[in-house]
Amino acid sequence: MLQALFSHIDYVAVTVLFCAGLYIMIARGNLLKKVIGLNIMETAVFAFIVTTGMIDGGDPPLLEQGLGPDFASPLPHALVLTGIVVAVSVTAVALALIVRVKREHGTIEFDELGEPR
Amino acid sequence: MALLALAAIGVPLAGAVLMIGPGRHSRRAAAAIVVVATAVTAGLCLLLAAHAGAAPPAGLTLIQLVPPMPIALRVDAMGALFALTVALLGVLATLHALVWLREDRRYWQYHAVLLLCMGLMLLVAFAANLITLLVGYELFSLAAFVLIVHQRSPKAFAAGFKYLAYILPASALTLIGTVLLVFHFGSIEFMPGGVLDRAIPPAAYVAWICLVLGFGVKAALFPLHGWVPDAHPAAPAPFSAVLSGVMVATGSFAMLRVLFELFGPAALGQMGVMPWLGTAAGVGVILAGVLALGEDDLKRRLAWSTISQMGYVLLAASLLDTQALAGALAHLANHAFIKGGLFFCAGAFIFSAGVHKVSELGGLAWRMPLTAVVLTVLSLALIGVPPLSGFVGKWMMGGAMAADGALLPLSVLLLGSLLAALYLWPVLAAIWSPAEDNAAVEPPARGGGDPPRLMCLALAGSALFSLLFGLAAVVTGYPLGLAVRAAAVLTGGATP
Amino acid sequence: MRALAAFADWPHLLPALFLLPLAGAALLPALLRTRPAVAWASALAVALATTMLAVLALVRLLGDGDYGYAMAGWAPPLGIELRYDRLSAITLLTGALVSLALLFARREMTGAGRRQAVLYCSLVLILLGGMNGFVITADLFNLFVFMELLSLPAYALVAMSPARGAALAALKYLLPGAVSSLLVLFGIGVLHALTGSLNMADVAVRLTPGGPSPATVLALVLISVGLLVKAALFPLHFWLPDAHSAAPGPVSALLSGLVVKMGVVGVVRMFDVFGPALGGAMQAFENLLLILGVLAILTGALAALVQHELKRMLAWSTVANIGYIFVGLGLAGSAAVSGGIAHVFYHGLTKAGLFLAAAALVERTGLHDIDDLRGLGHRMPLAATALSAGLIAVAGVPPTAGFVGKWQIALGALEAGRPELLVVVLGGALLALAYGMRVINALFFRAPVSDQVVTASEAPASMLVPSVLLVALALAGGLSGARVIEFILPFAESLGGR
Amino acid sequence: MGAELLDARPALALLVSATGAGLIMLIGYRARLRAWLAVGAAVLKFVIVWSMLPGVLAGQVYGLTLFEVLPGLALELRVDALGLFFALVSSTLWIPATIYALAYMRGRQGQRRFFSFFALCVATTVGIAFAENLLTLFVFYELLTVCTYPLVIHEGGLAARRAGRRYLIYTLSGGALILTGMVVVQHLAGTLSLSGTGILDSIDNHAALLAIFVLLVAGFGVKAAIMPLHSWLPAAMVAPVPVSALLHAVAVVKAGVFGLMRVVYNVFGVEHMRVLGFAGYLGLLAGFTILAASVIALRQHNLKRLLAWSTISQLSYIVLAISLLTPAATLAGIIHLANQAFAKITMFFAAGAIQRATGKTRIDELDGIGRQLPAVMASFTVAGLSFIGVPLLAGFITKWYLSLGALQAGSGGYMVVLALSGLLNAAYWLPILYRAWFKPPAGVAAAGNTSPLAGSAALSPMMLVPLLICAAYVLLLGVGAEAPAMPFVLAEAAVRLVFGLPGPAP
Repeated sequence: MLQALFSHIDYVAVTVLFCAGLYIMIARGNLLKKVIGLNIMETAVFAFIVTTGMIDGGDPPLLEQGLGPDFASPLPHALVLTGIVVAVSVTAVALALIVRVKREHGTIEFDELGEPR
Repeated sequence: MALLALAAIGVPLAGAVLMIGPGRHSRRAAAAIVVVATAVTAGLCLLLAAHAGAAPPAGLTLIQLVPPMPIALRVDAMGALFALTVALLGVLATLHALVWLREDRRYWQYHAVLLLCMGLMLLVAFAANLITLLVGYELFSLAAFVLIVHQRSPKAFAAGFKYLAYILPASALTLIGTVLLVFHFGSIEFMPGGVLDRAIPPAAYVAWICLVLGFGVKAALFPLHGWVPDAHPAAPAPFSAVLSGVMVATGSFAMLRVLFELFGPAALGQMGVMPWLGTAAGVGVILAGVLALGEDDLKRRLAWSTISQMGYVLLAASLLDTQALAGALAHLANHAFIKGGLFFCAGAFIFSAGVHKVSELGGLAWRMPLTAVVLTVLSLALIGVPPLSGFVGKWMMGGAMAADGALLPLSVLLLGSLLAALYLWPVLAAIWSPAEDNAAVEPPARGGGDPPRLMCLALAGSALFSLLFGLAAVVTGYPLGLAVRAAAVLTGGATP
Repeated sequence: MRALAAFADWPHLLPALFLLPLAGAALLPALLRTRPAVAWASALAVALATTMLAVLALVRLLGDGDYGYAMAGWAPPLGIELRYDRLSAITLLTGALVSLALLFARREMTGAGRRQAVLYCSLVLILLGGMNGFVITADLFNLFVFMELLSLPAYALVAMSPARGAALAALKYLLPGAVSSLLVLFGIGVLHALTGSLNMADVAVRLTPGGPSPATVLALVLISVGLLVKAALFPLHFWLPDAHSAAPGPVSALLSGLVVKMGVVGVVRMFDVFGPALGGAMQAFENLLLILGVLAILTGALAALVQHELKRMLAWSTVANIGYIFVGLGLAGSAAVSGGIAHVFYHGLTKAGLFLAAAALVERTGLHDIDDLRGLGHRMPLAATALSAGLIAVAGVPPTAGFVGKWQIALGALEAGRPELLVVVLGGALLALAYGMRVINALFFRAPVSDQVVTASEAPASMLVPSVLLVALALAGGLSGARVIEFILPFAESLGGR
Repeated sequence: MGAELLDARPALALLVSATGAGLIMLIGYRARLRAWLAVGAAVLKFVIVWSMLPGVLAGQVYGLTLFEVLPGLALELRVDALGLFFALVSSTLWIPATIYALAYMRGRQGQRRFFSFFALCVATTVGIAFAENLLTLFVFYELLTVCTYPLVIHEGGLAARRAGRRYLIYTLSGGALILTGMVVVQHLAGTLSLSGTGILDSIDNHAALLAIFVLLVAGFGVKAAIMPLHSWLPAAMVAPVPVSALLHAVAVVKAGVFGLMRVVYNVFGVEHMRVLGFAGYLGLLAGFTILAASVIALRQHNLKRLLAWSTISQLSYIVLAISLLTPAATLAGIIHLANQAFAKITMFFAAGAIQRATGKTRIDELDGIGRQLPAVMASFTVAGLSFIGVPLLAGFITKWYLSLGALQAGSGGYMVVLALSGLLNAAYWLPILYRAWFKPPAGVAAAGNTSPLAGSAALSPMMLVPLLICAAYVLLLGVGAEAPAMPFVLAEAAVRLVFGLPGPAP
């Protein structure tokens, strides 16, 4: 059991990180903390995607150094870059909304906000 | 021939319509219309009666109610006989009514409905198939209700509702019977010898029962006669004469028509149902006779007597013997005039002497001689004293029963006549009793003399007819001759 | 037609479908920030052009069947491939029509700021571009990008209304939306790890030898949960009522009409990707969708029956209708699937028209509660009639739009040998008619109680024209149901009968 | 059977009153214009429908496809004998109903809306009559509910709303049942067409057939007011008289019964129905309804509620006729559509006239009304006697053929039910006639003045004329059934159609 655990350490780490982020989002009432939790989950997913591109003993996918027979696949990295852009824009919008909520409701504690009329 | 029949029906209906129009305004115009209408109808019926035997019955289809159900007319001996009775009694009743309704404001309504009834009865008489008969019969029943309740008194309404309670189920039964016949035998045209040729399905028994019960109510057959004793006293006198004379006869006429011209004597014999009808009629004769004895109100007594006399007709018919049937038909006609006359006398007593009860009749003869004489003649006729018309029918029926060796019906017939004598004798004894015995009775309301001329005419007419039909029977005799010819047609199927 | 066909052969038709609106959206605020009228006109022009392109694509599809396009010349397995098929045709048309209606309704939306008018137009264009891209992409990651491109303007549009609770509602919409996108990305990552490729068809081919391995099932679960949150299917629908009732009229029309449908399109795409690989397990997934759909119909209809607020009631009705679509998809018979997809089209139009009409009534009188809106039918006859017609159409009374989808789904239920579903499908329709009748009864046959109703005047043309048009289109669509169903059947057969 | 002739007249008949309704709603502000529009639409429709009579009698069938709603399923119109009969009855009745409504509603509020929905209802009724398949029938069936709803609650007020709600609940749930049944039929038979005699012949899956039968009969039974599903009818008496006349005599209830006819004759087919044997239960239910409704009618005090209960009983005559599955019974059922329509509409007009002239609605207030309103009560009497089944009136013919049909079906027991029902009818109609004619008006001296004109003067001729026309028609239906223009000949053609008999039906 332990041996399997260590061989997939990266997957385990990603799952733990993802669950932590999810827990923060659900448990914490403060809107800001929810957004933070969201970001943690996003980093977890990106980490996972990047690690899937790894090939044991593969060279980095750089053309100048001349490529060996097997090299790490560059695709996940490209995906993650776009993912990060998306994640940042979502967070920006969320924060802008939180500012407005604070201005309108005076608080950003979710349970104090009550039913928005 | 059939056109004459159509005219005979049309004239009273036209009279009824006219009555609603001009008749409503002046009493004189109303009187004229009704007299003319009845007279013309009587004339037409006389003509029809004369020709009835000669030409073969010609059919005339008026309208096609629904494909298989034409409203058609046909003149035959039996129809002509019944129509003649209706018409002549109608004339007499109208004469009587003109006097009776002198103060009544709704005279036009009475005359209109009476004419309507006459027209419908003639339709029943000349019906060529069961549907036309049914149409005439049911509309006539409803119209009769209006006349029964003419006086608008609570008692009249009670009698009227009881009458309705009897005839509505009856009409339902007749409808069921008719539909059963149509479904099982296809055609409901009246044909001498009947329609029922092939094997008799069980439904025929059900149809027979439905039709007998249906028509039995109107024919005052024993178990269904409940409404008769109540209806007569409630109805105005002239109408109760028509009621017992002809209306009850319509019931018997319709039953005879259906039994002999749809089922046919052969099938009836085969089905073996006629004894049941005979026993019911016989019990009716005896029971009605006994109850009439105890009845104090004159009109109720006469009503019971009607039930008893009608019992004779059905008793004789149930023997399926030509001569008995002829006797029955003749009695049907004669009885109409006798009982009509008796009711006219009762009406006269009420009209001029205000007397209802038999017990109050003491010594009336001396104040109302003509009415008393007519009453005596008619009573004797009813009992069946030889020279008068009552005797003719009974003699024919009695002879047939003796010939067939049917002793039980014969004994019932004789017992019936005896009972008739028993319940009529007290009436005669009362009116002829010497003056001093009933001095205690205070002078009657209105004058107390004989009724006005018109009413006397009606009385005299009915006495004359019963006398004429009695004597004429021996000579050529309308009613008897027609009856014999009709009976021959019905039973033997041999056209005269 | 031949002239059209000539244009239809233009090779770069597909990318233009989403590039044009996006370009328009970008240029609009830059150039015309100060002149909203011109901005609105140009946005309208761009939307019209996109609709024309969609029609051209349809013509080409009718001409020679489904066709693809390799972005930037890269061959499919490597490059991003666009694939245009009947499902994308249907959803594209719906999207184009509804967004046209949205643009019409601009005045009501941004009564306040001039700048906001321009922003509103560009956001709508971005959303339109995102939708067009989402429907025609054949590449998994591209699907994710377009989904985000679709969701962000939606969050912004919800937040745009001056109403007090708008920002909070937007946030309530954003958080679950973001999490669902993440889940989809996670699933795509797993798929990429398994197959090394991103092109849907290619992934499907590479997955099949592996069979229903746990990793494939994990990928399916992740992606489908993500998409189902977007599609607001029963357990994951909690965000929809709040978001819709708080959002301004036209925006909630957009959300209910389109954004929710994108989730459906995503799930349908997943059928193709995971179908061959999972085989038996796919049957279980379809049954799950079926059960969730049934629950969605019941909760949606019952909740709508008890709602007091008009827009919240319509939101719950959307939940119910989404349930119908997934019941159609879950039954997997060609009739049921075609019914489901037809319902996407019809419900999109009808619900958009309904929300616009409802918005007209609510904004004009400022009253949200149905009982307060009593007697409004006489003061605002056109808007009220459009609302009533829309309600009857959603309920699925025969000649109208809702009937076509429900009839096919009901037939599919019988074909799949599950008569008990018939009760649910038609029971749902009856409940829909019940809450529809409740509103119609209140509008037309009850005496007005609140004074705003008495003083109300007819809705502005900008709100009326789109809603009346959309509802009329829905009724007409209902009458020509046979055409639509015949158009969808080939796709349904290929999807259902794999 | 002539070839299917493509003809615009069915759609035209539909469009005429639909556009009439539209025009009234849009420009019907002045009473005179509204009157002309309403009557014009009714007369035009009457002419169009009657113009198709000779063709259909000659076996011609007119068809027209409107919209292709679903693959293989379209909104399609088709005029066959049965359909034309129903359309004939409703369009003929529509003219007196409109004239009467114009007079009755004068001075009342909301007339524009009232008359536009009033005209719309006849359009949907004709739509039902000409439906070629179950879908078109269902479409117009639901439309009929939608456009009669505002009429039922026209008076406003709590009672009207509650009655309206109950009406909606019953009819809409009925509609849902029909829809479910339709789906199963489409699934099994592959088509919903009503042109053949039985599209479910080849199906032998007993359970499914039973389900279809129960669903469709219950669905249409709601509007045909069969006993367990009837309680909306008396409650709907809240509506103004022309509407209840429309509801009970012409449109709504007849649509329900007509739907039943289509289901039994065209969807299942007579032979298949006999084999399956479901019709027996329907017959028992109808028999029970006839008697129970009549018994309840005995205890009613309000005149209109009595009419409602009498309608429930009379409708079950037709349902019984359908369930007997014999030519004579079918003829009785079809003919009773007309007989009951004319007799019942006469009674409703009379009830309305009495209410309008003297403000009386309860039966025990009707003493001596015969003298005050002789014409009104005369026609009421004709209609009453027709229901009792007196010969020479329309009711007698129905009773005659229904008894014949019962015998043909071998279940003579129903003849007893009919007889009993006739007696019950007498038990609740005769007291009214007795009160009207024989009792002196309350408060007036017994021998008081018979001023017949005092009452009826208050009634405008526009109310009296339709009343008399319908009463005369009841008499005409009873006597002159054979006359060429009479619906009877068409009913026979319909029976030949249903049973596929070449020669004239018995």
